[in-house]
Amino acid sequence: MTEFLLATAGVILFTVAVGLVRILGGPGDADRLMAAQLIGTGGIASLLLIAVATGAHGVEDVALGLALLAAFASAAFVNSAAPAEAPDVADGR
Amino acid sequence: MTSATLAGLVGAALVGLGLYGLIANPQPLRKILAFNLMGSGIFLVFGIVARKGAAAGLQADPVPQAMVITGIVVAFAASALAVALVLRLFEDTGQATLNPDAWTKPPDGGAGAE
Amino acid sequence: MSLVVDLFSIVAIGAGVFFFVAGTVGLLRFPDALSRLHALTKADNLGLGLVVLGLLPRSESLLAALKLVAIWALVQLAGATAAQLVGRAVRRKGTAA
Amino acid sequence: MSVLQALDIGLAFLVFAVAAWTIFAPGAFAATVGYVVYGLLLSLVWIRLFAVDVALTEAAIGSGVTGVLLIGAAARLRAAETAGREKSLSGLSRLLVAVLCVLVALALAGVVLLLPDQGPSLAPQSMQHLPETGLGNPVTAVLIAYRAFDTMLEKVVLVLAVVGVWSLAADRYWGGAPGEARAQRPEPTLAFLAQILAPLGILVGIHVFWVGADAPGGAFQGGAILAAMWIIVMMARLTEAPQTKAFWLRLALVAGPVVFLAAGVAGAIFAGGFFAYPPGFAKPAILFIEAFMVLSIAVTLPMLVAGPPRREPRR
Repeated sequence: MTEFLLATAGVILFTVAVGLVRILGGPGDADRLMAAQLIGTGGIASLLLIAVATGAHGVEDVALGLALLAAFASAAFVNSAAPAEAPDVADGR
Repeated sequence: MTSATLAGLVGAALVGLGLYGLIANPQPLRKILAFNLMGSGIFLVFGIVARKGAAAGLQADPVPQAMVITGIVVAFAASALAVALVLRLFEDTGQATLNPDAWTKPPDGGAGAE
Repeated sequence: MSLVVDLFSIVAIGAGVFFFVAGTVGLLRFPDALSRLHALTKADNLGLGLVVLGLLPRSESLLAALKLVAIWALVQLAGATAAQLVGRAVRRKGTAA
Repeated sequence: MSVLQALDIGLAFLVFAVAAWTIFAPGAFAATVGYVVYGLLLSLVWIRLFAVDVALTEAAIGSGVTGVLLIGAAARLRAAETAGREKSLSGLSRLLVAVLCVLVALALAGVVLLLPDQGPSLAPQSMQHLPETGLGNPVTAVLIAYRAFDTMLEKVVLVLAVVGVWSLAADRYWGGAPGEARAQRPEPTLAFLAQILAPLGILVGIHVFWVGADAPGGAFQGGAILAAMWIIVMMARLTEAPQTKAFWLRLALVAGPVVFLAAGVAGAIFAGGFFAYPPGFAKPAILFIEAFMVLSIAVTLPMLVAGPPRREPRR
């Protein structure tokens, strides 16, 4: 069973890696932000699988912290990019 | 090769990568990224010292772990100060470059009309 | 009993992996940012949900199990809102350009 | 074992590849997103080293809060991506730098390979005195008891960083609030996210702090999660950033180090040593100090992310 959990963690990490190759390169910022989202879900899944397989304790809290912060990259981007991009602000000056 | 040694080798490689980025990347923000990368590489090398100090029923020596935790927080504080400096430079000159020749050009309005 | 639990875990986690793979395939194949966003945030969240489901019977305590469910719920929330935020940014850029 | 080894090698390769991306990516924004991904992968590596406390710190601060800081900066500096204005290194010096860095990395790798399998360890001593602190988590014991002085000074560093950031403000803004001068419309999706996330996150943050006495967690990690919640509430414009001259804010910033230092001095008077805790009373004292540290961290990190004051102070 341990091997199965580790192998699935490996497969998920591999799909994350393939996805990263595709989206980190862009073309747009949206694609790149998806990378943060992708590693959020895939990373948490493999984190939990590895923790159960290797018997590391207290890992749920690490995953919980990561899950809480999963949307922060996108939020920070929207927050900082909005004033420069929104047409009404750009034209208003 | 144990997983600890492997992690240590990754740490060594990260230090090399970070050092290269710190020297070769001209943009200040990229330098901050590279510096953080280098720092985390050092933390990892220290982390395997912790892992190799597993004893007394613990899976890793707690003293290096505590120091790495302290280090991560201090690295964040330093990054925040550095980012604030870069943003201030950008506000004053309209550029975010360490090349003083570029500062003399008039701000191109990138910062808005502050 | 443990065989049943193992079987349950294998089926659920295996299905979860399938959705992760499906999400990545969507990421690779879909032509524009919005549909890639769709593939990513739907399939991967389902995949994580199934992995969590498969790990539930193995958790050490009720609190740990509750945390696992909370993790999934939070990632669901993050995926949904991030998709909204990024999607809107894409659209705004599209009309402004 | 072999599956685990394969997984470790795969993970190591992935970490290295993402790190290389953050260095060599064509644009600053792409590099920054790469750094966020890298931070999350690092917490996986820390789990593999069985350093769960560090993994939690890396997840909350290294990836989460640093990610907000750097992505915010990268998005704002977008207008300043000055291709051609930079003094780039010539090809030859680039090569020399690369050689130097490879040598440094190789030397470090050599040190790593030469390490003995069973290194020197302070783990036995840490465990031996653990009952005296009343704690169950040796990492917390190192942070707040054995090496308390380090941790206290580190809190001082955080305060100094805030002073440094604030002092970058223009004179007329001194004492005012950080953030953009113009009130922006709140993004409804972001407000929705913050409204649900913040209560849950506050719960998790306090939980992480509380279990830190006996399990992975502690003041840094719990405080960082609380800080992240304040950051998301401010980003969603559900609340304004406070004026930097506000007395409560300044009090909260220094509460952690001040209480810590006071406890250290009290130890010198009552327990026979600077930062010594009275026997039998160690755990309550530690939790008391930690509670103020959580408060200070939860206030300091958002102030560092928010940056210098950008508005004139209101009366």
